[in-house]
Amino acid sequence: MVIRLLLGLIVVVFAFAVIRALAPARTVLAGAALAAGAVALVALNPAALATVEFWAGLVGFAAILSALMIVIHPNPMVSVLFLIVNLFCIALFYLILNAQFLAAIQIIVYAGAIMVLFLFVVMLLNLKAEEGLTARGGGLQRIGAVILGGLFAGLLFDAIRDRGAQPYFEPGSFASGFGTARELGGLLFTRYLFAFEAASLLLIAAMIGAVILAKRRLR
Amino acid sequence: MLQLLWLIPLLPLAGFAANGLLGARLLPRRIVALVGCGSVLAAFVLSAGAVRELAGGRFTQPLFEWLPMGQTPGGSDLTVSWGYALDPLSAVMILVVTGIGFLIHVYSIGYMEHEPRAGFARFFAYLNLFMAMMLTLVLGSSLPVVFVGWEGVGLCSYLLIGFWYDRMFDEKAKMSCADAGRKAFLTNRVGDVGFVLGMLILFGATGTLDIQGILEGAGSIDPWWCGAAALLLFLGACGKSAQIPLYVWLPDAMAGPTPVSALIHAATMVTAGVYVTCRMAPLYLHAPGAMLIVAVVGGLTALFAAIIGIAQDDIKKVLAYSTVSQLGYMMLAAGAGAFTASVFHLMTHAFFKALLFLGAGSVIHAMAGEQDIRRMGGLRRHLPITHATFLVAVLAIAGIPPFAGFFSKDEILAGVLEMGGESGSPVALALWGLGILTAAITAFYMTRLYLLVFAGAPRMPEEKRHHLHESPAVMTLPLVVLAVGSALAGFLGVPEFIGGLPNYLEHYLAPIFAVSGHAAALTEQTQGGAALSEGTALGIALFASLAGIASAWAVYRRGPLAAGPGAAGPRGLTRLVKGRFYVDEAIDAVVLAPYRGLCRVAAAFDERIVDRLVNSVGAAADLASQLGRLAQTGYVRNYALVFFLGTIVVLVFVVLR
Amino acid sequence: MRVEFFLLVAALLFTIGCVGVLVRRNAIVILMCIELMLNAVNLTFAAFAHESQSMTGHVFVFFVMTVAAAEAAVGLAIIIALFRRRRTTDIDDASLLRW
Amino acid sequence: MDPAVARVLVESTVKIALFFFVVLTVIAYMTWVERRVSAWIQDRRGPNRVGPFGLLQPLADGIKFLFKESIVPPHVYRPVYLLAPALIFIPSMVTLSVVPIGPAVSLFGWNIALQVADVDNGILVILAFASMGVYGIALAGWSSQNKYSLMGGLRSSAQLISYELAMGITVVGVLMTTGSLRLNDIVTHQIEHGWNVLYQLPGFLIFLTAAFAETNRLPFDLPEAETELVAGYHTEYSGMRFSMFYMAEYANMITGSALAATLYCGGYHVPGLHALGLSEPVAAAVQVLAFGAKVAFFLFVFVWVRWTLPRFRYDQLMNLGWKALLPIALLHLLWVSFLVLTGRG
Repeated sequence: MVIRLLLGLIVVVFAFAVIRALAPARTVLAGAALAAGAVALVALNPAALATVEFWAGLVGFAAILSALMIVIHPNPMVSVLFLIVNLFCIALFYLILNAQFLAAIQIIVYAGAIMVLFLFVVMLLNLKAEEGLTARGGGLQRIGAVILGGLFAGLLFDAIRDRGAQPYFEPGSFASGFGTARELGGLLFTRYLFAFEAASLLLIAAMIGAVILAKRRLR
Repeated sequence: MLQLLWLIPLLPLAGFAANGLLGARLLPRRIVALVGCGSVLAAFVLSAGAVRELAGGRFTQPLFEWLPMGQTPGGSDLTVSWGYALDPLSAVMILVVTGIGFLIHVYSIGYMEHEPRAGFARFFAYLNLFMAMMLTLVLGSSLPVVFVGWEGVGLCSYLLIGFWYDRMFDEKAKMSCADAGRKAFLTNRVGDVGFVLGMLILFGATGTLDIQGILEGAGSIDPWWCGAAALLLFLGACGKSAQIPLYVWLPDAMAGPTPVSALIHAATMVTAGVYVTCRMAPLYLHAPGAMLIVAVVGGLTALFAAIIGIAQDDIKKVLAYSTVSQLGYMMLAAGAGAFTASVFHLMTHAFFKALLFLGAGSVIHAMAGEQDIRRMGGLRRHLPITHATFLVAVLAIAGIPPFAGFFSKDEILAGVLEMGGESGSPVALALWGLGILTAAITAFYMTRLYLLVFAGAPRMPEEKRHHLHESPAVMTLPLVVLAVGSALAGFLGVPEFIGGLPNYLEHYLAPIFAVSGHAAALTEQTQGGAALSEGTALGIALFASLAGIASAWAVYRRGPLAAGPGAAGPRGLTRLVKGRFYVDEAIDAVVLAPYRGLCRVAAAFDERIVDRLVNSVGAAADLASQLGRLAQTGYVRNYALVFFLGTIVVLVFVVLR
Repeated sequence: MRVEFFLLVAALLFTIGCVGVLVRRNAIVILMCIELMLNAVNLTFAAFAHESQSMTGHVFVFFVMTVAAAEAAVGLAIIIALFRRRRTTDIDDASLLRW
Repeated sequence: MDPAVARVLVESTVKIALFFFVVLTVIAYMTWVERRVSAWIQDRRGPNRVGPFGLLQPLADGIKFLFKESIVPPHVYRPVYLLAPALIFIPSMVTLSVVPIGPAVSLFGWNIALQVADVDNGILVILAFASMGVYGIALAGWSSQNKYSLMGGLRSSAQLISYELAMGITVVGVLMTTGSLRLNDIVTHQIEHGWNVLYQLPGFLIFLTAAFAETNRLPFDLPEAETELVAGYHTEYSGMRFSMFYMAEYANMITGSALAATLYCGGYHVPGLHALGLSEPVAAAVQVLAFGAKVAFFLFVFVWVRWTLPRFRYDQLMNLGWKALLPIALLHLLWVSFLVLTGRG
């Protein structure tokens, strides 16, 4: 158990160390590494192209890499871009998980709306790169954060490991309706109607709140 | 009229309320004076009517339940009700109080004319309050009510002594008028403790606080308790009536305006002690020991104060000490069982002492505040009325017939002799001697006072002499009235053996002082006659007075400069006397110094220990928060980190369970 | 393939998001890290939905997205307001809670 | 490799190749069309030297662009700066790839859908990638590290978001009537019930306006308003990269036109075609041509409007987007739902 925890800790710390070594100067290099890995794998086993595992693994790697870049990169704009990449990766995961509708709205809502908002704000405030993550605020904070993160990851791994073996699944083996807009809409407007309305109220509230907050001065 | 008894104390109280609340701002002087005097006059009229209607009986007027205290297991009711009672004794008192009080109110109008309006109103408000309280004291039907009045008059005396709280009273002693007031108040507190304790003892013994009830039950009280109660009450009386050793406040009470000295510290309040003693007469009759002590103390006080009085140079101080000595006289009478005489003297003294003070006030008024008799003299020509009235008063107090003092003093001495009985017990004779001696000394220093003030050549500086003027009618009128009073009041109690007039007062007061059988028996026993025939005694007393006057005349005829002991720097006994036997200093050394030391210790303890403890508690809290605030970096990230840590801890419990 | 794969990826993403929130000082980046965490959770939901063949998970994802949108809008508005006052988005400069 | 996979691979590659060839050609000739039409509108001649009617002009331009030196200013944020032009292309291409240009035909014994990708959630894909269009411009503007460019980027991002809303809502109207997200279903539904434009004229107009805004063309070309911002987001670009922005604009135009045709004007539908009783391939060809004609018409409208209308002021743009189009679109949505309820449309 403890070993597994330590393992998770080491994994994360190592990952951070590596990326800090490479990034932000050579962000391209990370992508290159990704591509190289993929190519190597295909070269070894062309049949892998047809397997879900190959693509899932590729996407997963990209996702984690981009996530790390978000955290590592001092430039907010770059973080935004990598977050977009990450969101796309997750959208792809949704596709693999037979959730086409989720994938679609993932891109529409996140990539299309939210991230544009972030982009817009970053441009509006015209933010420069954060003057080094090593600025004041204490190394303790950062080190503690990383260590705690390692522990956390280790715990999660442990919990996942302990779920016990679940059967494999075939992405194709599904009722035709699964994951389509029609199904989801059915649920939303029957069982989760109240929650749905509540969500709409939440959005309105958020909208008004945002307007009030961002207004230069109220009348 | 009798039913309006409750109104008598209430009227001055209303006056107090009116002047106190509105006087300073709204009412003009005229109205203030009108209210002040009017209320008292009304009270006087009411009292007169009530007394006429009373016709020597006894009338009680319970008003409302004041302190409902349930019942004893025995079933007797403990409730104290607020009520008034009128009987011959209190009748005499209220007449004296309201009558003289009214005159002095009138006098004050003139005396206080130079006061600013606010002070004027304040003065009359206080005076009225005093009247109300004094009447409550006199009329109270139960001890607590009396005590309320008792404390009330104490308060008023404090307020009025300190009336000019911003002025210096005694430059040498660095004593301000406020200090004088405080001194009076505190000294009285000592007595009041005794009063309260006595009250409680009686309550415990008889189960009631109603005076009548107590007096009726007095016979059944254990003699020890009885004596204790009597002595404790007497302690209170000492406080109010300025007996040894608590007399020290009275001379300093002269810091107040002269009318106040006249009203409160001569005529009325200081006699409260005597009044209560007489009121409690049956109780004392059951405690002969206590009575003896009363007599002794009274006698000693009389002589002691008289001696001091000789050497005083301040006109009011002289009068003050004479007051003390006269009060001693009354106490002596009370102690000797001659309550009638005591009350008689109380009354006459009220007249002539008030007169003396008012006269002195008039003099001071004329002299623009000068009080030192060594700088006076020859005022005879300038203040004829004052001079005449003052002379009457002097003769009265010196005991020259037919003035009031003669009769009352004589009756007291007679009473003392009677106490001694046929054989004449040495104590009684000694006390009688004291009385005679006091009489002589009194005559001496009063004559001295008179001569130094009015006779001889003027000794005041030139410019003062031009200002000299007789006081306005509003001041002289009361003088005249009082002079008449002090000239004739004596005829209310002419001793039988002289004949001519019946002894009105004795007959009037008889029902009170012949209550229980025991007392009757005691009086029987004393009635038997005295060691000396009354005639002889009277002669001796009269001779003593004349001797006093003569010697004084001899010494001071040509003014103080020729005065033997008074002139050259005081020596020996004179010095002692001038220093008032250094009683104040003695009390200071014996009582106050240790007390101050104790206070200092207590203060040190408070600062060093208590405060430090409290502060250290605060400091501890401060320190704790100083440490705690380090956790508050204000950086959200730090909080988030801790939050994350907590999450992980929880997760550990969930996952690794 | 096993669901665990997605779960592990999600766990890693979530952890990275957490660490990002703790490490970064730029409020906008922090907001983004929060979005990242939300996405990780969404991924987990989708994976479980797939495993248990029920679309309830999808519904949850939907709602999480709604909340995320609202959160982003308000958060950015706050950041803009903050920027107007202090000319910075460094949360350490907004440390008025400090003693 | 089993034949199914192989066939998918082959078919896709062929389609994609064809797709790109066609689109790029059209883009190239759109430049010529634009210049000729503008000339015609302004009563000029326009390019007529290179080849007959100057038909080879685009080729010449392409070559010129290729040989121009492409300068990368030192102050730009390089990775993004390089990425941006490519990003601009992707959304329009992806969007276009789901549009059916004709009915499924059987060729060489294979049943081929005339469409690069037949996606179930076609509409969603369109919306998704339409919303992606902003990134290229915004990033280009930002990475240029230059005030004008930044302003351009800001404007475009704000503008695109604003008009997407209206656009999306109108599209929702379309898919409500259809009850499906597949573009093929939408077309067939129109074939059966008549074109959507007949029932949803306001929606159609809003869609068109939004399309103009999405393509950053006049009267909505504030991101590159030369009178205010030099050249907006592509101020710092030169050579081939600049031309990519240029081409991307036309690509967007094509996408917009294709969508307008598909969603509202019956796609490849030709009224009364079946009455002629042509053989299937011929009919398919006719329909493809018809689709092309519709797209061409809309492209012409784009050009026409550009050379007719003046540019909006920025606040006018925002007001139009938020205070006019959005409410109208919502009302229109109500109207459409009414239609759906009453079974018509």
